[in-house]
Amino acid sequence: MTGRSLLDNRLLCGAIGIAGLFCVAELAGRTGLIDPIVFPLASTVVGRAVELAADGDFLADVVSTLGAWAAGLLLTVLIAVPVGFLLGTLPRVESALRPVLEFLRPIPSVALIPLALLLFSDRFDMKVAVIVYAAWWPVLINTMYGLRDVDPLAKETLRSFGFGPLAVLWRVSLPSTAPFIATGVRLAAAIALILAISAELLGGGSSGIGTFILESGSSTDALEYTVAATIWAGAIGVISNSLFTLAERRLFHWHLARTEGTR
Amino acid sequence: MMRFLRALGRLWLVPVVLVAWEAATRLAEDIFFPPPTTIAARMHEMWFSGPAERLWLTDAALENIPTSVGRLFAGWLLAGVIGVVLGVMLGRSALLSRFIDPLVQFGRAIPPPALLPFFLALFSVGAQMQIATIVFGIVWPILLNSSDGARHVDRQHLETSTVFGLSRSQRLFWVILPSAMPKIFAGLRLSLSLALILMVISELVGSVNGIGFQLLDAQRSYDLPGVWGTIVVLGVLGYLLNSVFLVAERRVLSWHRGANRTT
Amino acid sequence: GSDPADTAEAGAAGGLEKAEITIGALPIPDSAALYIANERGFFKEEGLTVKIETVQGGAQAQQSLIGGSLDATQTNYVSTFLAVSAGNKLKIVSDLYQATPDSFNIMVPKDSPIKTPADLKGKKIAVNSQKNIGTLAVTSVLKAHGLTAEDVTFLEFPFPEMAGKLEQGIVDAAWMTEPHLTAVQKNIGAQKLADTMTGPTADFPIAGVVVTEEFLTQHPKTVAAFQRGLAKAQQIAASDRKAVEKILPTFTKIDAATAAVITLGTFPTSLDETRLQRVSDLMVEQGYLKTAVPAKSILPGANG
Amino acid sequence: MLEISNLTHVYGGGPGAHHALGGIDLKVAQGELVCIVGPSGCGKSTLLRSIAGLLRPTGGTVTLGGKPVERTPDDLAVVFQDYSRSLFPWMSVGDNVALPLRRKGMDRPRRREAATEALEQVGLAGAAGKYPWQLSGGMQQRVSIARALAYRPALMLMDEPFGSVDAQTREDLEDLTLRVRSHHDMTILLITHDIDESVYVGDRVVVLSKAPATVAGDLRVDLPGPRDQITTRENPAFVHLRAEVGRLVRGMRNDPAVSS
Amino acid sequence: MLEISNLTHVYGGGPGAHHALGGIDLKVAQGELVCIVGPSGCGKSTLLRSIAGLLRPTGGTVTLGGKPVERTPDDLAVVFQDYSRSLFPWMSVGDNVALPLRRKGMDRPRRREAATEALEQVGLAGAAGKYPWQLSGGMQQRVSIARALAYRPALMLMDEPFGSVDAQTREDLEDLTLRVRSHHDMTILLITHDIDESVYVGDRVVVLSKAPATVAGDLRVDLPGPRDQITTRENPAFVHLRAEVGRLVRGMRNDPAVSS
Ligand SMILES: Nc1ncnc2c1ncn2[C@@H]1O[C@H](COP(=O)(O)OP(=O)(O)OP(=O)(O)O)[C@@H](O)[C@H]1O
Ligand SMILES: Nc1ncnc2c1ncn2[C@@H]1O[C@H](COP(=O)(O)OP(=O)(O)OP(=O)(O)O)[C@@H](O)[C@H]1O
Ligand SMILES: [Mg+2]
Ligand SMILES: [Mg+2]
Repeated sequence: MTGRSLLDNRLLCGAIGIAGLFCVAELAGRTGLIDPIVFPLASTVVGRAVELAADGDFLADVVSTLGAWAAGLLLTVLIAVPVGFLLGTLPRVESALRPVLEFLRPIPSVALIPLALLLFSDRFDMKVAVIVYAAWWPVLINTMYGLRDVDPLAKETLRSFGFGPLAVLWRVSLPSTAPFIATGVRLAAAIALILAISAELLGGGSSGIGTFILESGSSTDALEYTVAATIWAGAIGVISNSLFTLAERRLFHWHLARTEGTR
Repeated sequence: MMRFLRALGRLWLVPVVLVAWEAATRLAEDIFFPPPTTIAARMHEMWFSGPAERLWLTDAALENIPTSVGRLFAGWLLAGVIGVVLGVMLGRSALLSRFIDPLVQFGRAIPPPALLPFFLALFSVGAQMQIATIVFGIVWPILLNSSDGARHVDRQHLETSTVFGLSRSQRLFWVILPSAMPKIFAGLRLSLSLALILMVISELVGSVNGIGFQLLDAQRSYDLPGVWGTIVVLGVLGYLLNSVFLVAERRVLSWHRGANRTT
Repeated sequence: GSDPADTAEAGAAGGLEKAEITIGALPIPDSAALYIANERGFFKEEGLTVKIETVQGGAQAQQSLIGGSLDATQTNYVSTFLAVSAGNKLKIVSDLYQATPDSFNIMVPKDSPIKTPADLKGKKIAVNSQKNIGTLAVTSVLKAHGLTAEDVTFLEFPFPEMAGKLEQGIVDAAWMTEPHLTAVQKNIGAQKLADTMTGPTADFPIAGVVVTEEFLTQHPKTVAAFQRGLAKAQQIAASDRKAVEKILPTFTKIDAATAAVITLGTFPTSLDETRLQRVSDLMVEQGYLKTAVPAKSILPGANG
Repeated sequence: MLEISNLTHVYGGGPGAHHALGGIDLKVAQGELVCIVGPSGCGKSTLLRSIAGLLRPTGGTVTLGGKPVERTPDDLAVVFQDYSRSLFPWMSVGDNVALPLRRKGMDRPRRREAATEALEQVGLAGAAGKYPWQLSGGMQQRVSIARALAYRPALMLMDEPFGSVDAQTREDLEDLTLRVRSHHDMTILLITHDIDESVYVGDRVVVLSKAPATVAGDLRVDLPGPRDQITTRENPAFVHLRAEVGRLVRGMRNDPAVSS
Repeated sequence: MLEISNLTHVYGGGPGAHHALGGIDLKVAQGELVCIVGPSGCGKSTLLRSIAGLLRPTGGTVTLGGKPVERTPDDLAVVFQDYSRSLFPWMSVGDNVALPLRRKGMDRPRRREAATEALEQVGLAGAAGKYPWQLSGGMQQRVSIARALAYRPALMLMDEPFGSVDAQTREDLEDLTLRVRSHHDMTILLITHDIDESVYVGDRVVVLSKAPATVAGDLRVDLPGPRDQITTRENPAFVHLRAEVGRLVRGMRNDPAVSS
């Protein structure tokens, strides 16, 4: 392999990037920049994270969190995209709802989760509700902003052939907005994961990454466990994002071709 | 004057929602869901019962709200700069993105509260650590949307700038950034509300003032009207910030609205 | 959960209104008896299935009680009194944990200039939660040395991070409990400044099991069965330290070696009104409660 | 069939307002092919968009078959001047052509068949599976013509439809348009800058003045049909008309569009 | 000045690959104006994009002033076929024209002056403050011509630059191009579909065959200068050349682009 083709290898480059971060973190610990008592060494934490991979209970926690994550994300997309289209195409409705929406947007999870605990008797429902609440904003906003970017001539073309507003929405606005909505979904995916873990952390439960962190709270090594679990969250983020990117590349090849996508 | 009245007219939904909220909570008589009037009374007591020469703001209001909002702005601006710079770099450089992208995806999926100890270790308690937390939590929508915008610049626009020999910086400032601007603005708008949320989260540990501290304090004292009052303050702040943001956006993106208007 | 379906099941399960309950517990030594009872089948003997879920703290657990995702939960008494005074209708059905000397101490770094609690004036003290047992207990120590709560600043940090905060100098002292007390002495050589469970807080009640009043009135037999099962476990925990040491690593991340050396509180075998009243009185004295809440009102039997 | 009376349109408002149409009156009979010529920027596309109901004119009326045009009329097809932007990049060329046929209630195989046929007619037999951005400019323009032709509308509006193709293809497309028109009894409005073309394909040539546009001339083209690229263009009447239109167009521009 | 030898380009790969350029050889001397004509979709724009360094050809070489073109050469201006997408919608028309002049190290007032002058030359005196999307198609095309002219490049590539303007404006723009060329010693490659135009403005007319494109004819235009719209077009040599080019273009298309 030549140097050039090595640099073309995404997996290799990504691994080098991650390894670089690891080395920097380890060095910061070793040189005393960050006292290992205050924040554990990178190697310790990664060791713990690797140990966890063999821990059946923890893997069950991961699966449980992923379940709520997937359900929440799916529901998010199903709700946010249509609402985004509604608000994006009906400016009057949007400006009427705006004060309420903008009021709701900055409510933090620490305030939200206790309320959700009051309202839901089922933990899974509670998690999904909290995820949808927090994760739907990026999809909503990206949908609304994406709609503004639709080429008016493309819409007029379809209108001139006698298609109604719904058909224009479905056949022009949706496909041309889709790539930007997808970016919103990728944003939402990470937020959903964060909220799933936070809901388990604040709301308790019997399984989930957040519950795992809770349970380790009694340990004197709690910080190590927390950070190790966090690394797992990050890894899940990287993997899910790669899957999304892969799907986007297949679905939106036309978009890349037209816009000189740098790959 | 007319414009002011028209702007006021757009808020018609607010009283409707308030009345419905009041009615619902009065009927439910749940101590966890106090009626808005009770919340307002508590808010008045907490923040707005001060002397007239200080605009009726109490000590608590003057101590907590400006500090929090200050951190919020610092965090948001910093995140804006970092997000746009890094996002555009990742969007335009395939090589860089191959190395850095996994790190970004990794960081994105990490729950910001889990990193509080890390930032505490780096910056110790205080504004620095809180701003770091805010930046870390809200930079992702800006970063992702900027990189999406920078990556998908119309090919013909890039070719035009190549052909006329625009320098790298000219190309960046006159072609890539303006073209990505609508998407960047979507990210900035998302982050603004997220900044409020992260502001609260950053004030949860080791803090002695701020809106988040007050929220926590109210939660700990079972002061439910106080909890709701803080949520209302956050919501109102969110709405106000967003309104100002939209005014700025309308100026910067006026070309975009014009170019994509359909008749 | 108190819908008719639950009640219908009850007939089959030896007359209990609800044969399966979910209880929230914190992964700390306080709740050891719950796990002992489950492990040794004490609840099963009563015809009860108890599912234990981990919770983050008293406040959230109480919200889960009201929302219905939990039927009962472990909670500390300070939170309970605060909740009741705010209008929640809660009942304590079992006592779980009580302080012993040296179970909750104020710690200072190795070479700290702070030698007595009186030196804490103007200093920062880490507690795990604002307005809770920690601040209450520390304040009572401060009072004994002529200071008030206003003379210090309480900062909130999770127990596991306190060692780092002491080391970094972010706080000058930290109110800690086991197993962190043992660890902080070993890891950074921190020293005990004061035991906070002396004088007015000696043998202070820490944690118990709470249900909503509604749950209690609708499921009296279930609650009774639960109480009986737990009482047996409390008995064992109180008398057999080894049993506690053995159960700890199963529901916490405290390993066996640590479990063997840490200072444990005691596991009371009965609910005692006068002891609980001390919590309320101290809270009134320090302004946590505006009016006294009679302990009787949060015990079963009294309709408050 | 189409009646336009006193149509005016002003873009924007205030001091920067631009008066694009200054009162246009025009009648087009069923089955007629009317060519519209006029200086660049005079308002031809604006007029066309008003007829298509894509733009609400600030004054005057457009009626189609007796009914005022409020929204886009049924059975209409438009070939846009900016053809490349009016093709959907996420669809293959074949799908782009077939899409409007859904409105006609055709089933999938028939849509596909009609699209293939229309693409063949414009000389793009093999291109159905490609994407618009894989085609040259002239090919894209022909796709958008194929899309309009396949739709077989009652009224067809064409905005400089043959501007990007070579001379030979242009002639072929002109003949194709004439043929399709007579087969399917379409009414066609065709904007063009090529004066020869306007006379060759048009039943009438309408000349617009510079902005604000008004009708500066309306010439009936009385040439024997069927027209033929060689004989028609050699016809003295053709040569005369062409000069006439040319004179009118030039007359419109009393100030030079390009300074010398 | 410009030397192209055995240039080939294949789009894509595998069975769907499209051979656009099939070995093109061409030499253009300093100051020459070469017109390129050829059937639609033959590869003219592809050739132009290879010369501009926007596309890496799959074979052959392009050298400019002795140096092989690897990346976009300095001192180059292009008028794109898809002019509307090559204007920046976020800038006023004036700024669009002035932007490339930053490269020339002009200060702000001089840039503005040059832009205004170029816009005037193409007949858009008052349009500097408008945005591109407020202009008609032909006006947008003229803006992109003005941008290229104001830049005063050593090499100018124009891809159907006058396709969307009326006949009169077209003639004016042709003359403007000729004038600017002789004043500033530019080398110009101009793609056009108008055979008359190619003979009128060109020093040479290069005819490309259909895809894969090769040079099918290379005619020197020996007409007396300075050219004039009326006298030149009446010159028998002009009429002869025009017929010659027409014959060549038609000969390229042994299969019909448009079926009859
Ligand atoms: N969205 C708009 N806002 C403001 N002015 C506009 C807008 N669209 C068009 N105009 C103006 O209206 C006039 C007529 O435009 P139109 O597109 O109808 O011209 P046209 O006759 O089609 O010209 P061309 O032959 O160049 O395509 C132009 O001067 C143009 O500047
Ligand atoms: N990105 C691409 N992918 C695949 N094929 C392409 C691509 N771009 C162009 N082609 C093909 O290459 C051929 C030549 O295209 P080009 O744009 O050079 O033609 P042209 O001579 O400029 O035609 P026109 O006069 O219609 O503009 C066309 O057949 C086209 O389908
Ligand atoms: Mg037009
Ligand atoms: Mg071309």
